[in-house]
Amino acid sequence: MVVPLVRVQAETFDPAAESRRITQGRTDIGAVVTFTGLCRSEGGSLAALELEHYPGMAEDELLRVAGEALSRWPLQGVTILHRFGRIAPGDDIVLVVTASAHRRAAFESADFLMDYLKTRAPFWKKEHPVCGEPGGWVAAKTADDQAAGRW
Amino acid sequence: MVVPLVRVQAETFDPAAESRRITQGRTDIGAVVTFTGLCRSEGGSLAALELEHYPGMAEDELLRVAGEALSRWPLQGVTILHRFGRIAPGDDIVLVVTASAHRRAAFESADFLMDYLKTRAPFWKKEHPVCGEPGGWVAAKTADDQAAGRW
Amino acid sequence: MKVLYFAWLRERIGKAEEEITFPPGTRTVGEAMAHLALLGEEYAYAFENPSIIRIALDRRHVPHDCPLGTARELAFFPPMTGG
Amino acid sequence: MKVLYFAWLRERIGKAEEEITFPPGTRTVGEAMAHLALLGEEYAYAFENPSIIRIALDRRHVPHDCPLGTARELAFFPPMTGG
Repeated sequence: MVVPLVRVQAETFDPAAESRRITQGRTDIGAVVTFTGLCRSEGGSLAALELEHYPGMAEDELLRVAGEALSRWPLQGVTILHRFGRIAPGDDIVLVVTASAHRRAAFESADFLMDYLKTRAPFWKKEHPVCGEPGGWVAAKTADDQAAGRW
Repeated sequence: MVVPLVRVQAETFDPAAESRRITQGRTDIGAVVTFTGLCRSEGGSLAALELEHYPGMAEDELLRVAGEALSRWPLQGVTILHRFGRIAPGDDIVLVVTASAHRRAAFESADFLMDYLKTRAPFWKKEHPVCGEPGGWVAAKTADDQAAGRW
Repeated sequence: MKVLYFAWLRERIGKAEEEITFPPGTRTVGEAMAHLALLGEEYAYAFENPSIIRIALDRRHVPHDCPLGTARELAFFPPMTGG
Repeated sequence: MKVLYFAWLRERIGKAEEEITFPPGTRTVGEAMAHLALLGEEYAYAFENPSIIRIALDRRHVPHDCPLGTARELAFFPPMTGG
Protein backbone atom coordinates (compact mmCIF):
# COMPACT_ATOMS: atom_id res chain seq x y z
CA MET A 1 0.00 0.00 0.00
CA VAL A 2 1.72 3.16 -1.22
CA VAL A 3 0.67 6.44 0.40
CA PRO A 4 1.26 9.40 -1.91
CA LEU A 5 2.86 12.52 -0.46
CA VAL A 6 1.26 15.77 -1.57
CA ARG A 7 2.10 19.28 -0.39
CA VAL A 8 1.01 22.77 -1.40
CA GLN A 9 3.45 25.30 -0.01
CA ALA A 10 4.91 28.77 -0.42
CA GLU A 11 8.45 27.55 0.35
CA THR A 12 10.88 26.19 -2.16
CA PHE A 13 11.54 22.42 -2.10
CA ASP A 14 14.43 19.98 -2.32
CA PRO A 15 14.03 17.36 -5.07
CA ALA A 16 16.91 15.25 -3.72
CA ALA A 17 15.41 15.09 -0.23
CA GLU A 18 12.05 14.07 -1.71
CA SER A 19 13.69 11.29 -3.76
CA ARG A 20 15.57 10.08 -0.72
CA ARG A 21 12.42 10.08 1.36
CA ILE A 22 11.02 7.51 -1.08
CA THR A 23 14.10 5.37 -1.69
CA GLN A 24 15.79 5.40 1.72
CA GLY A 25 16.16 1.99 3.35
CA ARG A 26 14.59 0.16 0.39
CA THR A 27 16.16 -2.16 -2.16
CA ASP A 28 13.14 -2.88 -4.37
CA ILE A 29 13.18 0.39 -6.32
CA GLY A 30 14.92 0.32 -9.69
CA ALA A 31 13.92 3.68 -11.14
CA VAL A 32 13.22 7.16 -9.81
CA VAL A 33 12.04 9.97 -12.06
CA THR A 34 11.84 13.55 -10.87
CA PHE A 35 10.21 16.36 -12.80
CA THR A 36 10.84 19.95 -11.76
CA GLY A 37 8.89 22.76 -13.37
CA LEU A 38 10.61 26.13 -13.18
CA CYS A 39 9.57 29.74 -13.74
CA ARG A 40 11.01 31.15 -16.98
CA SER A 41 11.77 34.82 -17.47
CA GLU A 42 10.36 34.79 -21.01
CA GLY A 43 13.41 36.43 -22.48
CA GLY A 44 13.85 38.78 -19.51
CA SER A 45 10.36 40.31 -19.76
CA LEU A 46 8.95 38.57 -16.68
CA ALA A 47 9.76 39.82 -13.17
CA ALA A 48 7.77 37.13 -11.39
CA LEU A 49 4.84 34.76 -11.51
CA GLU A 50 2.15 34.94 -8.87
CA LEU A 51 0.48 31.63 -8.19
CA GLU A 52 -2.99 31.64 -6.75
CA HIS A 53 -4.58 28.41 -5.56
CA TYR A 54 -7.75 27.08 -4.00
CA PRO A 55 -6.66 25.97 -0.51
CA GLY A 56 -8.07 22.61 0.39
CA MET A 57 -9.19 21.70 -3.10
CA ALA A 58 -5.61 22.00 -4.44
CA GLU A 59 -4.37 19.36 -2.00
CA ASP A 60 -7.43 17.18 -2.65
CA GLU A 61 -6.95 17.26 -6.42
CA LEU A 62 -3.23 16.50 -6.18
CA LEU A 63 -4.09 13.50 -4.01
CA ARG A 64 -6.69 12.34 -6.54
CA VAL A 65 -4.23 12.70 -9.39
CA ALA A 66 -1.58 10.79 -7.40
CA GLY A 67 -4.13 8.08 -6.58
CA GLU A 68 -4.99 7.78 -10.25
CA ALA A 69 -1.29 7.22 -11.07
CA LEU A 70 -1.04 4.57 -8.33
CA SER A 71 -4.01 2.75 -9.80
CA ARG A 72 -2.48 2.72 -13.29
CA TRP A 73 1.19 1.92 -12.64
CA PRO A 74 2.99 -0.35 -10.15
CA LEU A 75 4.66 2.42 -8.16
CA GLN A 76 6.57 2.31 -4.91
CA GLY A 77 6.32 6.03 -4.28
CA VAL A 78 4.62 9.18 -5.58
CA THR A 79 5.28 12.72 -4.42
CA ILE A 80 3.74 15.95 -5.74
CA LEU A 81 4.75 19.34 -4.35
CA HIS A 82 3.28 22.54 -5.75
CA ARG A 83 4.19 26.06 -4.68
CA PHE A 84 1.97 29.12 -4.49
CA GLY A 85 2.66 32.84 -4.06
CA ARG A 86 5.29 34.94 -5.80
CA ILE A 87 7.87 32.96 -7.75
CA ALA A 88 10.90 34.49 -9.43
CA PRO A 89 12.38 33.36 -12.75
CA GLY A 90 14.69 30.41 -12.24
CA ASP A 91 12.80 29.24 -9.15
CA ASP A 92 10.91 25.94 -8.82
CA ILE A 93 7.13 25.79 -9.20
CA VAL A 94 6.26 22.11 -9.10
CA LEU A 95 7.95 18.81 -8.30
CA VAL A 96 6.79 15.33 -9.20
CA VAL A 97 8.70 12.23 -8.05
CA THR A 98 7.78 8.68 -9.02
CA ALA A 99 9.54 5.46 -8.06
CA SER A 100 9.06 1.97 -9.42
CA ALA A 101 10.87 -1.31 -9.89
CA HIS A 102 11.08 -0.55 -13.62
CA ARG A 103 11.87 2.55 -15.59
CA ARG A 104 8.88 2.58 -17.94
CA ALA A 105 6.38 2.87 -15.07
CA ALA A 106 8.42 5.65 -13.45
CA PHE A 107 8.69 7.66 -16.68
CA GLU A 108 5.11 7.20 -17.79
CA SER A 109 3.56 7.97 -14.42
CA ALA A 110 5.61 11.17 -13.96
CA ASP A 111 4.63 12.31 -17.44
CA PHE A 112 0.98 11.47 -16.70
CA LEU A 113 1.04 13.31 -13.36
CA MET A 114 2.29 16.51 -14.95
CA ASP A 115 -0.28 16.35 -17.76
CA TYR A 116 -3.08 15.59 -15.36
CA LEU A 117 -2.28 18.08 -12.65
CA LYS A 118 -2.01 20.88 -15.22
CA THR A 119 -5.64 20.39 -16.20
CA ARG A 120 -7.09 19.38 -12.80
CA ALA A 121 -5.22 21.10 -9.96
CA PRO A 122 -6.74 24.51 -9.05
CA PHE A 123 -3.78 26.84 -9.54
CA TRP A 124 -3.65 29.99 -11.63
CA LYS A 125 -0.62 31.94 -12.80
CA LYS A 126 -0.51 35.69 -13.08
CA GLU A 127 2.39 37.37 -14.84
CA HIS A 128 4.20 40.34 -13.36
CA PRO A 129 6.16 41.93 -16.18
CA VAL A 130 9.41 43.80 -15.63
CA CYS A 131 7.83 46.87 -17.26
CA GLY A 132 4.29 48.06 -16.67
CA GLU A 133 1.27 47.02 -14.71
CA PRO A 134 0.88 43.60 -13.06
CA GLY A 135 -0.27 41.85 -16.06
CA GLY A 136 -2.46 39.22 -17.38
CA TRP A 137 -3.46 35.84 -16.12
CA VAL A 138 -1.78 33.07 -18.08
CA ALA A 139 -4.27 31.51 -20.49
CA ALA A 140 -4.80 27.77 -20.35
CA LYS A 141 -3.31 25.98 -23.32
CA THR A 142 -5.29 23.70 -25.59
CA ALA A 143 -2.07 21.70 -25.85
CA ASP A 144 -2.32 20.89 -22.12
CA ASP A 145 -5.82 19.49 -22.53
CA GLN A 146 -4.65 17.46 -25.49
CA ALA A 147 -1.66 16.19 -23.52
CA ALA A 148 -3.97 15.10 -20.68
CA GLY A 149 -6.20 13.40 -23.25
CA ARG A 150 -3.36 11.04 -24.19
CA TRP A 151 -3.85 9.05 -21.00
CA MET B 1 25.45 25.46 -28.19
CA VAL B 2 24.78 22.96 -25.41
CA VAL B 3 27.73 20.85 -24.27
CA PRO B 4 26.60 17.54 -22.75
CA LEU B 5 28.21 16.42 -19.53
CA VAL B 6 29.14 12.74 -19.44
CA ARG B 7 31.00 10.89 -16.71
CA VAL B 8 31.87 7.26 -16.04
CA GLN B 9 32.86 6.84 -12.42
CA ALA B 10 33.11 4.42 -9.51
CA GLU B 11 31.82 7.03 -7.04
CA THR B 12 28.20 7.66 -6.22
CA PHE B 13 26.63 10.85 -7.59
CA ASP B 14 24.35 13.67 -6.47
CA PRO B 15 21.32 14.17 -8.72
CA ALA B 16 20.45 17.52 -7.11
CA ALA B 17 23.94 18.90 -7.70
CA GLU B 18 23.78 17.77 -11.34
CA SER B 19 20.41 19.48 -11.82
CA ARG B 20 21.72 22.67 -10.24
CA ARG B 21 24.80 22.60 -12.43
CA ILE B 22 22.45 22.88 -15.42
CA THR B 23 19.88 25.34 -14.10
CA GLN B 24 22.02 27.65 -11.97
CA GLY B 25 22.02 31.28 -13.07
CA ARG B 26 19.59 30.64 -15.91
CA THR B 27 15.99 31.72 -16.34
CA ASP B 28 15.19 30.10 -19.68
CA ILE B 29 14.67 26.54 -18.40
CA GLY B 30 11.09 25.49 -17.67
CA ALA B 31 11.49 21.77 -17.10
CA VAL B 32 14.13 19.47 -15.62
CA VAL B 33 13.74 15.69 -15.64
CA THR B 34 16.08 13.42 -13.73
CA PHE B 35 16.13 9.66 -14.05
CA THR B 36 18.02 7.60 -11.48
CA GLY B 37 18.52 3.90 -12.02
CA LEU B 38 19.12 1.93 -8.82
CA CYS B 39 20.38 -1.53 -7.97
CA ARG B 40 17.55 -3.80 -6.74
CA SER B 41 18.13 -6.67 -4.32
CA GLU B 42 15.76 -8.96 -6.27
CA GLY B 43 13.84 -9.92 -3.20
CA GLY B 44 16.93 -10.08 -1.01
CA SER B 45 18.77 -12.63 -3.18
CA LEU B 46 21.31 -10.19 -4.61
CA ALA B 47 24.34 -9.12 -2.55
CA ALA B 48 25.73 -6.76 -5.20
CA LEU B 49 26.04 -6.00 -8.87
CA GLU B 50 29.45 -5.71 -10.46
CA LEU B 51 29.53 -3.35 -13.40
CA GLU B 52 32.25 -3.84 -15.98
CA HIS B 53 32.79 -1.24 -18.70
CA TYR B 54 34.97 -0.52 -21.70
CA PRO B 55 37.01 2.52 -20.61
CA GLY B 56 37.20 5.12 -23.31
CA MET B 57 34.44 3.66 -25.43
CA ALA B 58 31.89 3.98 -22.60
CA GLU B 59 32.45 7.74 -22.38
CA ASP B 60 32.46 8.05 -26.18
CA GLU B 61 29.14 6.22 -26.55
CA LEU B 62 27.47 8.23 -23.79
CA LEU B 63 28.60 11.39 -25.58
CA ARG B 64 27.20 10.11 -28.86
CA VAL B 65 23.89 9.22 -27.25
CA ALA B 66 23.74 12.67 -25.59
CA GLY B 67 24.55 14.31 -28.91
CA GLU B 68 21.76 12.36 -30.57
CA ALA B 69 19.28 13.68 -27.95
CA LEU B 70 20.54 17.24 -28.51
CA SER B 71 19.95 16.88 -32.24
CA ARG B 72 16.38 15.65 -31.70
CA TRP B 73 15.06 17.90 -28.91
CA PRO B 74 15.57 21.58 -28.07
CA LEU B 75 17.50 21.02 -24.83
CA GLN B 76 19.35 23.45 -22.60
CA GLY B 77 21.28 20.76 -20.78
CA VAL B 78 22.02 17.03 -20.85
CA THR B 79 23.95 15.07 -18.24
CA ILE B 80 24.65 11.33 -18.16
CA LEU B 81 26.58 9.74 -15.29
CA HIS B 82 27.18 5.99 -15.19
CA ARG B 83 28.91 4.09 -12.42
CA PHE B 84 31.13 1.02 -12.65
CA GLY B 85 32.49 -1.42 -10.09
CA ARG B 86 30.67 -3.05 -7.20
CA ILE B 87 27.23 -1.59 -6.48
CA ALA B 88 25.07 -2.59 -3.51
CA PRO B 89 21.27 -2.89 -3.57
CA GLY B 90 19.67 0.51 -3.04
CA ASP B 91 22.64 2.34 -4.58
CA ASP B 92 22.56 4.43 -7.75
CA ILE B 93 23.79 3.02 -11.06
CA VAL B 94 22.95 5.66 -13.64
CA LEU B 95 21.74 9.25 -13.73
CA VAL B 96 20.25 11.11 -16.67
CA VAL B 97 19.30 14.79 -16.43
CA THR B 98 17.63 16.76 -19.22
CA ALA B 99 16.55 20.40 -19.19
CA SER B 100 14.40 22.27 -21.66
CA ALA B 101 12.08 25.25 -21.94
CA HIS B 102 9.16 22.81 -22.17
CA ARG B 103 8.25 19.66 -20.33
CA ARG B 104 7.58 17.40 -23.31
CA ALA B 105 11.15 17.74 -24.63
CA ALA B 106 12.61 17.11 -21.17
CA PHE B 107 10.52 13.97 -20.59
CA GLU B 108 10.96 12.49 -24.06
CA SER B 109 14.69 13.07 -24.24
CA ALA B 110 15.34 11.53 -20.79
CA ASP B 111 13.26 8.49 -21.75
CA PHE B 112 15.14 8.26 -25.07
CA LEU B 113 18.54 8.56 -23.38
CA MET B 114 17.81 5.66 -21.04
CA ASP B 115 16.51 3.44 -23.85
CA TYR B 116 19.44 4.31 -26.06
CA LEU B 117 22.24 4.01 -23.56
CA LYS B 118 20.98 0.59 -22.46
CA THR B 119 21.55 -0.81 -25.93
CA ARG B 120 24.63 1.24 -26.92
CA ALA B 121 26.82 1.99 -23.91
CA PRO B 122 29.44 -0.74 -23.25
CA PHE B 123 28.56 -1.78 -19.69
CA TRP B 124 27.90 -5.28 -18.40
CA LYS B 125 26.31 -6.34 -15.14
CA LYS B 126 27.37 -9.40 -13.18
CA GLU B 127 25.25 -10.60 -10.29
CA HIS B 128 26.75 -11.55 -6.95
CA PRO B 129 24.14 -13.56 -5.08
CA VAL B 130 23.85 -13.59 -1.31
CA CYS B 131 24.28 -17.39 -1.40
CA GLY B 132 26.71 -19.24 -3.59
CA GLU B 133 29.27 -18.47 -6.24
CA PRO B 134 29.58 -15.08 -7.96
CA GLY B 135 26.96 -15.66 -10.45
CA GLY B 136 25.89 -15.03 -13.92
CA TRP B 137 26.15 -12.11 -16.23
CA VAL B 138 22.83 -10.37 -16.63
CA ALA B 139 21.32 -11.26 -20.01
CA ALA B 140 20.36 -8.44 -22.35
CA LYS B 141 16.63 -8.04 -22.63
CA THR B 142 14.78 -8.09 -25.92
CA ALA B 143 12.46 -5.52 -24.31
CA ASP B 144 15.38 -3.08 -24.15
CA ASP B 145 16.05 -3.42 -27.85
CA GLN B 146 12.37 -2.94 -28.56
CA ALA B 147 12.29 0.12 -26.31
CA ALA B 148 15.24 1.62 -28.17
CA GLY B 149 13.47 0.85 -31.44
CA ARG B 150 10.64 3.24 -30.49
CA TRP B 151 12.79 6.26 -31.26
CA MET C 1 -24.13 28.90 0.64
CA LYS C 2 -20.44 29.82 0.61
CA VAL C 3 -19.37 30.98 -2.85
CA LEU C 4 -15.71 31.41 -3.85
CA TYR C 5 -14.08 33.15 -6.81
CA PHE C 6 -10.53 32.72 -8.05
CA ALA C 7 -8.05 34.44 -10.36
CA TRP C 8 -9.63 36.94 -12.76
CA LEU C 9 -13.14 36.03 -11.59
CA ARG C 10 -12.12 37.17 -8.12
CA GLU C 11 -10.59 40.34 -9.53
CA ARG C 12 -13.61 41.19 -11.68
CA ILE C 13 -16.12 40.61 -8.89
CA GLY C 14 -13.88 42.35 -6.38
CA LYS C 15 -14.13 39.74 -3.64
CA ALA C 16 -12.79 36.28 -2.94
CA GLU C 17 -15.86 34.84 -1.24
CA GLU C 18 -19.35 35.61 -0.01
CA GLU C 19 -22.49 33.99 1.35
CA ILE C 20 -25.24 33.69 -1.23
CA THR C 21 -28.77 32.43 -0.78
CA PHE C 22 -29.86 31.19 -4.14
CA PRO C 23 -33.54 31.60 -5.12
CA PRO C 24 -35.74 28.58 -4.57
CA GLY C 25 -35.78 26.52 -7.73
CA THR C 26 -32.05 27.01 -8.42
CA ARG C 27 -31.31 23.43 -9.31
CA THR C 28 -27.84 23.19 -10.91
CA VAL C 29 -24.47 24.89 -10.42
CA GLY C 30 -24.94 26.41 -13.89
CA GLU C 31 -28.23 27.95 -12.81
CA ALA C 32 -26.48 29.29 -9.72
CA MET C 33 -23.91 30.95 -11.98
CA ALA C 34 -26.68 32.46 -14.12
CA HIS C 35 -28.19 33.93 -10.96
CA LEU C 36 -24.86 35.43 -9.90
CA ALA C 37 -24.41 37.04 -13.32
CA LEU C 38 -27.50 39.17 -12.54
CA LEU C 39 -26.15 40.60 -9.27
CA GLY C 40 -24.47 43.60 -10.88
CA GLU C 41 -22.13 44.89 -13.55
CA GLU C 42 -19.03 43.29 -12.01
CA TYR C 43 -20.74 39.89 -11.90
CA ALA C 44 -22.03 40.27 -15.46
CA TYR C 45 -18.42 41.00 -16.54
CA ALA C 46 -17.02 38.04 -14.59
CA PHE C 47 -19.53 35.62 -16.06
CA GLU C 48 -19.80 37.14 -19.55
CA ASN C 49 -18.57 33.90 -21.11
CA PRO C 50 -20.17 31.21 -18.94
CA SER C 51 -19.04 28.28 -21.04
CA ILE C 52 -15.37 28.76 -20.13
CA ILE C 53 -15.98 28.97 -16.37
CA ARG C 54 -14.97 25.93 -14.28
CA ILE C 55 -17.09 25.04 -11.27
CA ALA C 56 -16.24 23.08 -8.13
CA LEU C 57 -18.82 21.88 -5.64
CA ASP C 58 -17.49 21.02 -2.21
CA ARG C 59 -13.99 21.10 -3.75
CA ARG C 60 -14.65 18.71 -6.61
CA HIS C 61 -14.80 19.57 -10.30
CA VAL C 62 -18.37 19.30 -11.57
CA PRO C 63 -20.08 19.89 -14.92
CA HIS C 64 -22.42 22.88 -15.26
CA ASP C 65 -25.50 20.68 -15.08
CA CYS C 66 -24.53 19.16 -11.74
CA PRO C 67 -27.28 19.56 -9.09
CA LEU C 68 -26.45 21.91 -6.19
CA GLY C 69 -27.87 19.36 -3.78
CA THR C 70 -26.88 19.91 -0.18
CA ALA C 71 -23.35 21.11 -0.91
CA ARG C 72 -21.88 23.83 1.29
CA GLU C 73 -19.14 25.34 -0.89
CA LEU C 74 -19.42 26.46 -4.51
CA ALA C 75 -16.41 27.80 -6.39
CA PHE C 76 -16.01 29.48 -9.78
CA PHE C 77 -12.72 29.89 -11.59
CA PRO C 78 -11.06 30.11 -15.00
CA PRO C 79 -9.34 27.12 -16.63
CA MET C 80 -6.36 26.16 -14.47
CA THR C 81 -2.78 27.04 -15.32
CA GLY C 82 -0.74 25.35 -12.62
CA GLY C 83 2.14 22.96 -13.05
CA MET D 1 46.48 -5.30 -33.44
CA LYS D 2 45.23 -4.75 -29.89
CA VAL D 3 42.31 -7.06 -29.13
CA LEU D 4 40.05 -6.60 -26.08
CA TYR D 5 37.50 -8.91 -24.46
CA PHE D 6 34.79 -7.98 -21.98
CA ALA D 7 32.40 -9.67 -19.53
CA TRP D 8 31.99 -13.41 -20.09
CA LEU D 9 34.13 -13.32 -23.23
CA ARG D 10 36.99 -12.06 -21.05
CA GLU D 11 36.28 -14.73 -18.44
CA ARG D 12 36.09 -17.57 -20.96
CA ILE D 13 39.28 -16.54 -22.78
CA GLY D 14 41.04 -15.83 -19.49
CA LYS D 15 42.47 -12.47 -20.45
CA ALA D 16 41.27 -8.94 -20.96
CA GLU D 17 43.49 -8.01 -23.88
CA GLU D 18 46.29 -9.20 -26.13
CA GLU D 19 48.19 -8.34 -29.29
CA ILE D 20 47.10 -10.39 -32.29
CA THR D 21 48.55 -10.41 -35.77
CA PHE D 22 45.77 -11.56 -38.04
CA PRO D 23 46.70 -13.67 -41.09
CA PRO D 24 47.06 -11.78 -44.35
CA GLY D 25 43.70 -11.80 -46.10
CA THR D 26 41.69 -11.23 -42.90
CA ARG D 27 39.36 -8.61 -44.32
CA THR D 28 36.48 -8.06 -41.88
CA VAL D 29 36.02 -7.94 -38.11
CA GLY D 30 33.87 -11.09 -38.44
CA GLU D 31 36.74 -12.89 -40.17
CA ALA D 32 39.04 -11.72 -37.36
CA MET D 33 36.62 -13.30 -34.86
CA ALA D 34 36.56 -16.56 -36.85
CA HIS D 35 40.37 -16.60 -36.70
CA LEU D 36 40.37 -16.06 -32.92
CA ALA D 37 37.89 -18.93 -32.46
CA LEU D 38 40.63 -21.28 -33.77
CA LEU D 39 43.26 -20.22 -31.21
CA GLY D 40 42.28 -22.83 -28.63
CA GLU D 41 39.51 -24.39 -26.58
CA GLU D 42 38.88 -21.27 -24.50
CA TYR D 43 38.52 -19.15 -27.64
CA ALA D 44 36.24 -21.73 -29.26
CA TYR D 45 34.08 -21.60 -26.13
CA ALA D 46 34.04 -17.78 -26.05
CA PHE D 47 33.04 -17.53 -29.68
CA GLU D 48 30.78 -20.61 -29.88
CA ASN D 49 27.80 -18.44 -30.81
CA PRO D 50 29.35 -15.78 -33.06
CA SER D 51 26.07 -14.17 -34.09
CA ILE D 52 25.42 -12.78 -30.60
CA ILE D 53 28.89 -11.21 -30.20
CA ARG D 54 29.11 -7.43 -30.47
CA ILE D 55 32.20 -5.91 -32.04
CA ALA D 56 33.76 -2.48 -31.69
CA LEU D 57 36.50 -1.17 -33.92
CA ASP D 58 38.49 1.74 -32.52
CA ARG D 59 35.75 2.13 -29.89
CA ARG D 60 32.80 2.30 -32.25
CA HIS D 61 30.12 -0.34 -32.72
CA VAL D 62 30.50 -2.04 -36.11
CA PRO D 63 28.65 -4.81 -37.95
CA HIS D 64 30.41 -8.15 -38.44
CA ASP D 65 31.11 -7.41 -42.09
CA CYS D 66 32.95 -4.17 -41.35
CA PRO D 67 36.46 -4.09 -42.88
CA LEU D 68 39.33 -4.15 -40.37
CA GLY D 69 41.05 -1.41 -42.34
CA THR D 70 43.83 0.38 -40.47
CA ALA D 71 42.13 0.28 -37.08
CA ARG D 72 44.28 -0.19 -33.97
CA GLU D 73 41.84 -1.55 -31.41
CA LEU D 74 39.35 -4.38 -31.84
CA ALA D 75 36.96 -5.34 -29.04
CA PHE D 76 34.56 -8.27 -28.56
CA PHE D 77 31.76 -8.35 -26.00
CA PRO D 78 28.30 -9.71 -25.23
CA PRO D 79 25.16 -7.60 -25.66
CA MET D 80 25.34 -4.71 -23.24
CA THR D 81 23.41 -4.56 -19.97
CA GLY D 82 24.20 -1.13 -18.57
CA GLY D 83 21.75 1.52 -17.48
